[in-house]
This record gives sequence, C-alpha cells and structure tokens, in this order.
Amino acid sequence: MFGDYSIGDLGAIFAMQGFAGLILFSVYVLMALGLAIIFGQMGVINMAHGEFMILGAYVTWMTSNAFQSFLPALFPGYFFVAMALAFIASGSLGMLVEWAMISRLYKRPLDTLLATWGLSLILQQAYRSVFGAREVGVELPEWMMGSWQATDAIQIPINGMFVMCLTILITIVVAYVLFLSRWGRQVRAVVQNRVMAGAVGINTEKVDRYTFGLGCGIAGVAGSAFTMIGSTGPTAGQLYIVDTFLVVVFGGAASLIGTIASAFTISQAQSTMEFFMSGSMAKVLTLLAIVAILMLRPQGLFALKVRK
Amino acid sequence: MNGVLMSDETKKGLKSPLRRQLMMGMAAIPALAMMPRPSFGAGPATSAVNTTGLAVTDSEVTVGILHSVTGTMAISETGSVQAEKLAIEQINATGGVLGRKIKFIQEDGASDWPTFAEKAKKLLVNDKCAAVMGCWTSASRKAVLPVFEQYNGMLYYPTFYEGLEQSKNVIYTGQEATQQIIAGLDWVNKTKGAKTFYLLGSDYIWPRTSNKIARKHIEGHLQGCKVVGEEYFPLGHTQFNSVINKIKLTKPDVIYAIIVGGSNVAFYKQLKAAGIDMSKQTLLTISVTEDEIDGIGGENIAGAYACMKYFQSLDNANNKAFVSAFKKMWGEKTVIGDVTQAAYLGPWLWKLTVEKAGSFDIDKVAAASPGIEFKGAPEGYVRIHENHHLWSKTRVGRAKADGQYELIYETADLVEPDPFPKGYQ
Amino acid sequence: MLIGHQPKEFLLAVEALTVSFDGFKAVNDLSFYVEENEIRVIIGPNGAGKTTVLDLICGKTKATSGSIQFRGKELTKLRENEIVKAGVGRKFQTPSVFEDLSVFENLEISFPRGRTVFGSLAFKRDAVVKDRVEEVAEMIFLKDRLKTSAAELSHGQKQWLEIGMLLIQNPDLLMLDEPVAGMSVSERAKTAELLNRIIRDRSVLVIEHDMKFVEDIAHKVTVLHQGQILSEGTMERVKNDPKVVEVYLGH
Amino acid sequence: MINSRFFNRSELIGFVSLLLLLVVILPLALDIFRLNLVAKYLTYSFVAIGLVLCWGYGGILSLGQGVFFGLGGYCMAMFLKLEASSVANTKIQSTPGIPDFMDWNQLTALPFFWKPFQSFPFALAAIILVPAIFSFIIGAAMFKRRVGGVYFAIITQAIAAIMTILIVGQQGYTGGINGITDLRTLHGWDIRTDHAKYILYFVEVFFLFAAIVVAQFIRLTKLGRILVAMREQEDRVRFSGYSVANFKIFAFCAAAVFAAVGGALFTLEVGFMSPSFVGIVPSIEMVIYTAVGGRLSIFGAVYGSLLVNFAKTSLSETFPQLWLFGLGALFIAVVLAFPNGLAGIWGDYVQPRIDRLLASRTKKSGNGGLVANGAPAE
Repeated sequence: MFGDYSIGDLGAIFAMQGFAGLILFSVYVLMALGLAIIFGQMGVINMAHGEFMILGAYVTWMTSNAFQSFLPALFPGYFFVAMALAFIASGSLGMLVEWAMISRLYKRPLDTLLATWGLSLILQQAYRSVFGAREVGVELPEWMMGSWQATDAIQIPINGMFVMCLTILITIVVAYVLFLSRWGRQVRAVVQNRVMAGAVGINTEKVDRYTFGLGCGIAGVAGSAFTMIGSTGPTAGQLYIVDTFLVVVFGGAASLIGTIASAFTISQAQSTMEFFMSGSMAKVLTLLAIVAILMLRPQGLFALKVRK
Repeated sequence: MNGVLMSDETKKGLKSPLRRQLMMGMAAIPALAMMPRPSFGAGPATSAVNTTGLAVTDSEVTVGILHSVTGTMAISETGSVQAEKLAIEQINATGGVLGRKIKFIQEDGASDWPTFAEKAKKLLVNDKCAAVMGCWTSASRKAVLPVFEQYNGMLYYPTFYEGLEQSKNVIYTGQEATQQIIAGLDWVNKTKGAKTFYLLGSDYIWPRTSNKIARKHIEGHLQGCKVVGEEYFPLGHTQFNSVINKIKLTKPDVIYAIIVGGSNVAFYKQLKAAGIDMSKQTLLTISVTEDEIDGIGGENIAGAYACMKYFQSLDNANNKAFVSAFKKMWGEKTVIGDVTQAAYLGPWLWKLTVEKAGSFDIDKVAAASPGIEFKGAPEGYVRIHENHHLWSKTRVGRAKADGQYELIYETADLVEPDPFPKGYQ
Repeated sequence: MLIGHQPKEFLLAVEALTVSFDGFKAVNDLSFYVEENEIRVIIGPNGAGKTTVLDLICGKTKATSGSIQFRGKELTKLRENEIVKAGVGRKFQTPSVFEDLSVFENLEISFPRGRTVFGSLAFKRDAVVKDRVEEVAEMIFLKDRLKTSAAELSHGQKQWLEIGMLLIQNPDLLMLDEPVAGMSVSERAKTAELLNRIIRDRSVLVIEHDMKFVEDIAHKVTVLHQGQILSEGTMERVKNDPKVVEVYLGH
Repeated sequence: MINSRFFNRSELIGFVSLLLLLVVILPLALDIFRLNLVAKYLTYSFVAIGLVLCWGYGGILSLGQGVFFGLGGYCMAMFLKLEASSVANTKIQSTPGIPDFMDWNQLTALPFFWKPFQSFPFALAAIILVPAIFSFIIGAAMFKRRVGGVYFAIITQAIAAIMTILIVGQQGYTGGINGITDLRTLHGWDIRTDHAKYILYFVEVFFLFAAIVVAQFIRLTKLGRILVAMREQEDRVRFSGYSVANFKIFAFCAAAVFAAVGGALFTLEVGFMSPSFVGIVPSIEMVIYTAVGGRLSIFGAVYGSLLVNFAKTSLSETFPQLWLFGLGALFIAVVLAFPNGLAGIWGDYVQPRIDRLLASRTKKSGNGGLVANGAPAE
C-alpha cells in the first residue's frame, strides 16, 4: 500500500500516526486514572465511572453556554473554568455516592459492581430528563480548534496536544498526591490495612470518601476534556467503561505506573492496527490480545509479587 | 393519560394557552369518546369503513407511535415522534380522517429490537391500531416486520435505509439507498470533477449496503473513478485519528462518510482538528442531518456536503409553514432533519390513502397506497410508488456554521425508488 | 558410614529448598528429613519461615529451587490436590472450616472419595461414609453436634473440626500450624490428648509456640531462624543449644 | 435427615406454587399476547438459574452470560433461518436458497459452518455443545491460572464486547446488527400462530422445570456442597484434595448451558435472535434477575426474572421515563438492603410468620407432628 508514496510523505504520515497513538494514549490514561484510584486503591468496581465523566462533559457544556451568554469576552478561557467546575461537580457527586452507597459495601467488591451499575442507569436517565435525549455540542474557543503545522506535511491537532498536556499534568498531580503527600500515605495505609490504619488514628471513613471523590473528580475532568474529541449524550459514558476497566486491569490493578504502561501498550497496538485494517477488526484484535495476555498473566503487567 | 406518553417534549410544547387547551383536550380523550363532539363523528358509518375490527369508533380512530424514547436511539428518534404528533394534531385540526379524530397510543421501543417487536404486537393485537408510525433503525424495522405481516398492520417507516425490502404492510417514507446515493455521486463527479473516493461507515447493514451501492456506481457507472479506501468502525467508536491519517495519505477527491450516532461528533471534531479543511477537501455524507449537526457543532462540519431529500432551509411555502408550526409546537431551538420530515409525511399519507380507499381496512389501505400524492409535503410533491416507497427529489446541501444546510443542487425530476436495484447487488 | 549402606527410607525429604519473594529469601537452602511415624515440631521466632515451609510442602507456594520428596514423589511438581492425594494433609493457622455447611458436611467433604467433578456428582452418602464421619466426630468431641452449622462452633471446636477433616483424609503426613493457638486451658489439654491419639499411625509436622505443648509431644525439634535451620534434635538438646537460647528461647 | 428429601418444605412450597402459577394461573388469566411475553421472560430465568449455581453457589460472577444466551439462540436461529430460506421462499434473491442477509452481502453460497445446521439434531446438539465448549475453553484458561472474582467478571465483560463487535461486523455470516430475523417454521410447523405460541409456552415451562430439577440435583449432590465450600474457603477445598479449577469450570459450563437453552427457547418464542442479547448491558441485566430473586435460590431466580421483566414492561408502557430510575433503584436496593433478594425476604419475613401461624394452629388442634416433620434439612 505504500508503493506510490514518497519517503517524505510516508515519514509525515508515520509521524502523525505516532501522534494519533499518543493522543489515544492520553485519552486512555485520562479515562483510567480515576478508575485506577478507585478500583486499584479501594477495590471498588465503579461501573458508573463513565457517567461521572459525562457529568463533567455536561458541566463543560453548561459553562460554555453561560460564558457565551454572560461573559462573551472571557469565552476563550472558559475551558479552564469548566474543567475546575467539572472536577468539583463529579467529585462532590462521588463523595455523596460514597457516603450513601459505597461505604456500606467495602467488604463485598462484586456487589459494588451491581450497585454502581444501578447508579449508572439512574444517572443516564437523569441526564436524559435534564438535558434531553439528544447529544449536545460543546463549542470550543477558537484557539483550541484546528491544527499546528509542524512541517509542510505534518499537522498536529491542537486539541490533541491539549489533551496530552492535561494528561501529563493530572498524572503528575495524582502521583504527587498519592505518593508524596501526607494524605496519600494515609490512603495507602488504609488500602494495606484498614484496621491497623484506623488503630493508628487515621480517619478511614474520611480517607475513603476523599479518595472516591478524587477518582470521580478526575473522571469529571476527563469528561470535560473529551468534549473536544467525542460526543456528549446521556449514554456516551457507557462507551468508555469496558475499555477503561481493561486498561486498569491490564496494567495491574494497584499500580499507577502499570495503568500508564498498559494505556500506552493498548493505545499503540490499537492505533497501529487501525492503520492496517478496519476499525472494527482492530478493536476486536486488541481486546482479544488483552484477554489472552490477562489469561496468561492474570495479575496484569505490573504487579508486585507478594508473599501471601 | 391512558397510555399516551407525556414526555418532556410534550411539556415543552405546552406553550400557548391555546395549545394547553388542546393538550388538555387530548388528555380527556376517554371522556371525549363518551360524548362525541359535533366536529368529529360526521363521517361514514363505522361498520362501512372498518370491517376488520380495528380501533375505529364513530368519532375516533386509534393509531400507534412506536419509537425509542429511552436508550441510545432516543437521540435520533425524538424528532420523528415530534413530527408525527404535529402531523396528527394538524390533521385533527382540519377535521380528522373520514370524520374521525386521530387518537394516538405511544409505545417506547427502548432502543431494543425485541421490545419493538413486543410493542408492535401490543399495538396491533391489543390496541387494534389502524396504522403505526414508527421505527428508526433497520434492526427495529426488521424485528417488527414479521409482526406487521402476521397481524396485518400498517407501518409508516420514516428513515432513509438500505433498501432490499418491500412489504405490503409498510410504507417507506424515507429514501431507499439508491435514491439517496446515485444522484449525489453523479453530482459530485460532475461539478467537483471527483475521481477518487474514500468510503467510511459505521459497521452495520445500512452503511455497508449503501457503500456497496456507492462502490458499484463509482466503479461501474462513473468514467475513470475509483474507490481508494473503505473502512468500518464499531458503533460508538470515538477515535478516528488513524483513519484520518490514512485519508491524508491517499488524498481522495471525496470522503464519503456514512457514520452514525455519537461517532459522528468524534469524527467531525477530529477531522477538523487534524486540519482537513472542508472548503478544500470535499466530504459527502448521507447520514448527517440537521439533528446530528446539533451535537457535532456547526463550526466543525461547515463546508461538508450532505445528500438527502430534505433540508430545513428548503425555500418553499409548504416547508415554511411546516417549520414554523413545528417550532411553535416544540420550541424555537428544535431543528428538523430529513427523517423528521419523512416522519411527518406518515400520518398525512395515511390520511390521504384512507380517504381514497374510503376505508380503514388494512388491505384496502395497502391496495390504495400506490399513486397517492401529497402536495403539501415540506419537501415538495411526493407520490407513493407501486413498491410502497416514495418518489422524491434528491438534494445536495452544504453545511453552514449555524447548523443549517444551504441547498446546492436538486434533481430536476422525482427519483424513482428502486429497493432491489439491478446491477447494484 | 559404611560404603554401600542404603540411605534410610525417609517419609519426607526436603533438600536445598529455597523460595524468594522479590529477592527476599523466606526459606534459604533448607534441608531436613522426617521419618515414618515421627512427630516433628518446628519452632522459631516470627518471620523465621515456618509457615512458608508448610506452604511449600503442601504446594500453596511454589519453590524457587530445591526438592521435596514424599515417599519418593517429587512434590514441587504436583498441584495442591495431587499432593493431598499423595497423602499430605495440612491444617491452617486460623481455623478454616466451611461455615455455611454443617459439621457432618464439613467432614464428608474431606472423605477421600468422589474427588473429581463427576465423582462428586455421583457421590452417595452411604453407610461407610456415615460410619467414618461419626467415628471421626467422636474422636474430635463433636459427635452430638453433627447437624450444627460450623459457624456456630467455638474457636476451639473449629480447630478440632479442621483436625477432624484432616483425619478423615487419613494422610500419611499431617501438618499442623499452631493447633492450640487461641485455645482455653481445658481445650488445650483436650487437644493434646486428641493429638496424642491421632499421631500414632502417621508422621506429623507441627508448628507451635507453646513450649509446654511441644515438650509433651515432640520426638524431634527443628529450630528455624531467617529461613535456615538453626538447630535440630531432641527438645532437650535444642533447649540447651546456646544459639537457640540467644535468638529464641532467651527472649 | 442425612439423606434429605429432594426438596425441603420451603422449596416444595416454591415448586408447587411456581407450578400452579405457570401451568394453571397464568395460562388461564392471560391472553396469548401476554402469555407469550411471560414465555419470553421465562427464557431469562434459565440464565438466572445458571447464575445461581455459578455465582450464588460457586461465587463466580460472570458478566458475559449474554454470550451463551446468544450462542444458544443463534444455533437455533440458524436452523430455523435455513428452513425459512428455502429456494421457493427466496426466489427474488440473486442466489436463492440462502438466508436473505447473505444474499445482500454478496455471498453466493452457504458458508461451511452453516451447512450442518440444516440438520435439526445437529442444531440441538450445537445448542448445548457450542456454549459448553466455549465456556470450557474460557473457564479452563482462567480458572487453571486462578483468575477469579473481579478479574473474571471484567474479562467476561470484555468477551461479551468482543462477541458483539464480531457478530455485528461479520454481517454476511451472522446477520449483523439486525440479527437473524423472520423465522417462520420448525419442521414445517408454523411457530408464529397463537396455537403454536401456546404449545411453545408449555414446552418451555416443561424445560424450565426440568432445568430446576437438574439445578436442584446439582445443588444437593456433594458437588453442590463443594461449590459452597469453595466460595468460602477455596484453599481448604484445595487441601482437601479437590481440583478447585475443575469445579469452577463445571459450574461455569453448567451456567453457560442453562443460558444457551434459554437462548434457544427465546429464539423459538420471539422469532428472532440479535446481537443485542449478547452484549454487556443484557448480560448485567441477567445478573440482576438472579440478584433480585436471591442469588442462592433457584426458585428465586425464576421469580426474579419474571418480576423484573414484568416491571420493565408495565413501567415502560406507562412511564417510560421512570423505567430506568426504577431499575437502577432496584439494583441498589437489592444490593444494599436485600442481598438475598426475594428469597431472603421470604425466608426472613414471610416464612417465620407462616411457621408461627402453623405452630399456633397445630398447638390448638393438638397435633404436634407437622412442623417438626418439615424442618429444613440444612
């Protein structure tokens, strides 16, 4: 298929293709980070993760409308406000859900799956009742549209770069919060030994609540970012859930680095295969490969070998 | 409300006091049935016009509306429900059908095909509906078709679809694939000098069949033209950067896109972000109506061409009246796409057919359907073909940033529907 | 040692056994031998690798290197259930019985028949099973509680039940991990009596902290420290070994 | 007691009342349209019964039961579709005698894996064997490597996603997203008539009771007790000499076969099969039927599927908007408040009252033998 093209053309295409893979990678990391915290650190299977993302997307949409109506002069910068609001909205909802539901289910991880699935149905219908069944289009400020002309032949989408920068930023923040801050130490202490952590004076309930809230909040930011590249509708969240779980599980549930590595592997595999075959087949093969590898290595890519 | 859905959309519609009265009148349908108003009930005797036990009284006739108001397809089907309700209200305001007021029972297909079949059966067997306006996806139509054939019902199906079907019990008010595709390809070949085509679609039967017809036409009927790529994506796919790169590599004259649902939004946003400028690169779609643009954002798709039979911006008296009535009922902000307009035709075509047949009986309505003309259609004149599809014009529009299409081209004559096209199978 | 002397037929021969968890060697080049009908007690401070040794023998943990020979069979290559079939029984530190099942059913599950999927489908609760279950139940002081759900038993009774479940398997080598931990004084006495009765026809490998109890039952004692053998021999000898006194008994 | 009777008293009540409900009350009370709906709901109860064994007893939560429901359904649909695609019925196609969707996808001959489905015995065998073999492969690969719990659930979910994409994508061979539709006759017998629907309903009820008896049999054998034991203390079972993986594989395969039988009956009752039963959403809904009925109760599974589906139909007829709220709330309520579902409510609230009532009556009449006689076996 490459016979007819010049070396320069091919180089440019491969560069852009590599970049496409990186964008997909960022998307996966964004999707999976929140879940990696909730599932990996807390063991909660949050099937409503996609709906928390979509809440962030709707918040972005509302912010965009509000800025257009009331502060048109500041419209170019609205996106940053929207992301902050999305974080707060999804995070607060997450904390509410943790308090009302999840906190009662820590000993029954499979049951969190069913309960959060119920929650996802309720949220979907709530979105439909409030925002309507149709998709909403989020208008982006002019500077985020279009592409950056790197060379004559290479064009890099600006929103793609934005998503990448955002991903790096959030990853750094999460890594800092979990591994360096005092609070992060508490989270890890609770994960490792809940009873002990409680005994040494950590308020485990509070830690749980904030951890869950943080995971959901990141989902909200992810949803906000995805308005740039995807659709916003009541059921759009469901599209992400399987991919997201696979990324987290494939990486090794309790490992943040694992999540990033698995997002990288999966995105590169998929994006390369998409280039050589139809999107449907690429998807099937990627999923099959993940399932096969998970069967061979159930603990995921990065898992500590521990004495049981 | 006696099985009649009181949806959000209906509530939005309750704007003017007059409308509120009207809706309340509808809510009081059971009471109405007891004491017929003089305006209805003056038609021919029920025994004469209803020999098969349909739900027809001296003053009323019941029809069904069967669309998804929940689930993933609710996004698309909402417009059709609105159009059908508008048409029914307008028909009632002008004296109903054979002197009978149309009462509707709405059922939710819930984006689930067996549910469609189940509800279709309920509408026909339990409710004895004289006609059903409904379905949107091919899958839902395929699921209900055996039900309509078995229980002898009448379905008015609004969506443009892949063809390869014809039934006594269905009137297809949207275009079948050849009607929609061939004229558009001829136009883009002639006016844009397009020679190479890249075909894209969501992975299911309508895009695949349509692309098959497009490929046959490009390779068999257009001089020196060829297809340089053909790709399908799972429904709901949101990552198109790889295919966009392939498009950049192959540099086709035309991107021919049949992507549906939420994927559309991702596709056009990413296309734009990748620097593909639609003022230079021709993109022709048959799947993006004004409804979809609402979600995509006009600024992301401006400059693309769409080929279908109706645009909201059509400049004719019928359409102006239709658009203003629609907006009055459903709010200023609603947009009207091709399928919504086709759904609006359903109740009207049925009314005209019943009046020509002088009967509600399904067999008589089916037999009387060919040749029925509807001069008041927003898209202009339409006529039912022998094969139960519509003769209609095919139009090409260019998307503008405000979310509307600007009419660029329309066929001089009505295009004949050909659900089983020879040489394209 | 005479040339041509056949090495004695050991029941269990552990040789050069090593397991490491991410570089940490929990058991390091360990060798020891258990004879037929011998009662061997393993003692050692916390983290010495005692439980890991049992885990390695019963297959719960896979060895990094070394061999475990049981009646000439290499256990490191077998799956857990195959090791059980070969005749090794294992009791865990915390009582692990099936609380949703009755005492009878707990014992019945351990009865060595119908252990395959289809065998268990065809399994019949015949007189042989009933008699054996009742016999064992009597031995473990639970004869009148056969219909009770295991969840309702006291901690000590659960320990007995688990021992009973091992007995019904009739293993050649019985491994017990702290069988009297958490028991009341009277329960402890009863357990010692029970153990003394059941160890007659088999070899037993016991981990225990209770020195009084160890002295009562042990033929031979192995002291583990940091995954290696610190000392081995009779209780008397071990007790007086200065190395042992330093790391363990002295504390 | 030790060789307990096949059903204890409360199960006997469940059995008899279900028999009355399905064989007498519903057929008399409902018209054929509603009865056919009940038949459709009952097909899901096969899946739910399988899940009781696999999830309730074995502790293996599969979120991919739709795959097996679909496999069974497709095997049946392939046979029926071939019968419906006789040369006479398909004259209008470019290649008569093959299913219509193949013709639309330019297939000119029947694919090799469709050919054996012209034989009814083969189709029947395939309904059982295809899902059994498929679940065996998945189960062996996963359980031998000790993948379990959450991981298993997520992997089965991924498998459901893969199957859906494959079926939708390979539409020339599978009918794509439309599924296999327009099934008409079974050996020349029109399955669409009201008369046929009645017969099919009773055939299905017969199979349902057969399934209940089989499930109850499995539950009462030692295998059933090993499943319970495994769920609690996997290691103890392993060190009692059992290969835990093999028992899990068996439970998973059994659940798959139950689901497949349900799927095949679904195809007969509803007249088509489509990928919309294979995906993640229906698979999770099937789990909820079991959860609502009570994950440890075989009868609960049947009542659970009937109740949830009945609620779905009636709520969605009157308040389509509310349906998802209702279903979502049901999920949460069952998990948070009633982890043992309907069966738990029965056991905790209803049964004690009945017992007390009976006890007081027997006391009055001076006949003491009744209650003691019926004491549950476990």
